[in-house]
Amino acid sequence: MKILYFAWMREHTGCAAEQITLPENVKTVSELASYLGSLSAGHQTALRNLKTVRVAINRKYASLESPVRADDEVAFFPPVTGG
Amino acid sequence: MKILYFAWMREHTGCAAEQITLPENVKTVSELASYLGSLSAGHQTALRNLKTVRVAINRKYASLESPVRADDEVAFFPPVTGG
Amino acid sequence: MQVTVLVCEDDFDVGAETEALRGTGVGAIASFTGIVRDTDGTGPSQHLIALTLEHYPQMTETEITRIVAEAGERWPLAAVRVIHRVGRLAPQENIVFVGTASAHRDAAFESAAFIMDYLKTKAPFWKKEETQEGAHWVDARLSDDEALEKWKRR
Amino acid sequence: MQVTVLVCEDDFDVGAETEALRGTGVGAIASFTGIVRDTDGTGPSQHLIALTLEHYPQMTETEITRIVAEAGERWPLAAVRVIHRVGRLAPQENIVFVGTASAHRDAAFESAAFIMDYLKTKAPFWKKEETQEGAHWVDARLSDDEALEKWKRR
Repeated sequence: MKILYFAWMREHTGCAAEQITLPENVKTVSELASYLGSLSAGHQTALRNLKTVRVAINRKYASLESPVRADDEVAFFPPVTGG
Repeated sequence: MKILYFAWMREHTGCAAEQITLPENVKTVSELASYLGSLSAGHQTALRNLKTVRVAINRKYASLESPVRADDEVAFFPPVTGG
Repeated sequence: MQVTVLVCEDDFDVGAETEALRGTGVGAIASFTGIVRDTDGTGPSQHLIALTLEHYPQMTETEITRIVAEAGERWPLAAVRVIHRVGRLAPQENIVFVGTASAHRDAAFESAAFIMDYLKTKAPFWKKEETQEGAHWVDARLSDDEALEKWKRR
Repeated sequence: MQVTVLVCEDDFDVGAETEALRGTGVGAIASFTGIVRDTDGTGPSQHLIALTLEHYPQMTETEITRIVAEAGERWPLAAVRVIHRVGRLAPQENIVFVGTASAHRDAAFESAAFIMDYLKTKAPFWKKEETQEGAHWVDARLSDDEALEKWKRR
């Protein structure tokens, strides 16, 4: 599974993209975020407040309850500030 | 007094501008319109429906009740359609 | 607030007009360009040959300047440019440009729409349309008068 | 509806973009240009050195195209052009262009404002500001989220 981080979340995790093997017990975005948060102190900081985190699965907005699959591209990012 | 007509009112009166001597009993725009309507059949047609006529005194919007003076420039025109 | 109001026969350059609205603190420029359409709106068969815009010299500039000043009281604007053409115009030609510059987008968008709504109903211009069936003066639209209501409620 | 969506580092030409929106039946073009301001908005002393725009490639185009398609369902639009720059931008540089073309001004104005409001809150771009006191990521503004409410009520 491909994971992407943007803006200050990318700076905390120290990587823009990482390839992970999805653990069997991880079925939703929420569970995925918990798992990723356990990878490093930086990951934990990036994902500590899920209320302010936006998620996209395969480049479409998703929610914490959305199901994830091994071949998904899942992106975590802060609220957007373009325009 | 200088009187101006625009658009289809100008076509009815046959003139864009005319110089008139303000009759003594004419004190308001409404009375002025009645007087001008008596000048020719074309004037009468132009001024027959004052509800759809707009008036400006010295290039500022005025109403039928506005007072008129001998040195005013009074313009009559249909609702505007610019832009 | 820097204000430019022009009523003229010449065409204008939207790029140059927009460029002229830039300045310190300006983060948002909204612009509107009005263009002569090919039909007079009564149906696709009423092909428009040309539009002639008549105006009341002196009063047009005065009235537009007054409208722009009112916009400047309602929104924090850095610059406004309004250009309105007069004379005979063919389909696809520009008629009017309204550009507003502000720190933020709401002020720019709303003031440009406000100026256009007032210009349509207050500035002394009149359109005469030439179609294949003859020439006629354009009737004022009730919807243009109604457009002013939304600004009065504020 | 002709749609052009571009996300790129290069600057754009407002005049050429507006010109490209012309076409048969188009009587109204509304445009918005977003520009890097000199301050970060927290005060006059916070002089901005540069802004860096990061984005999520592929998703930005997809999301903007989706927003434009929704605008096309709400208003009768002939053409829409959206350009959003990414990378490092200095004060006074262009950030974003939104242009809409329609027969009438209401559709053009409202759809351009609609697209900007959604772009601000949905398109995956992030701004990092460099001031003399260092660099920081721009916080999302609650007022941008609130701006969406007016479109939901319709």
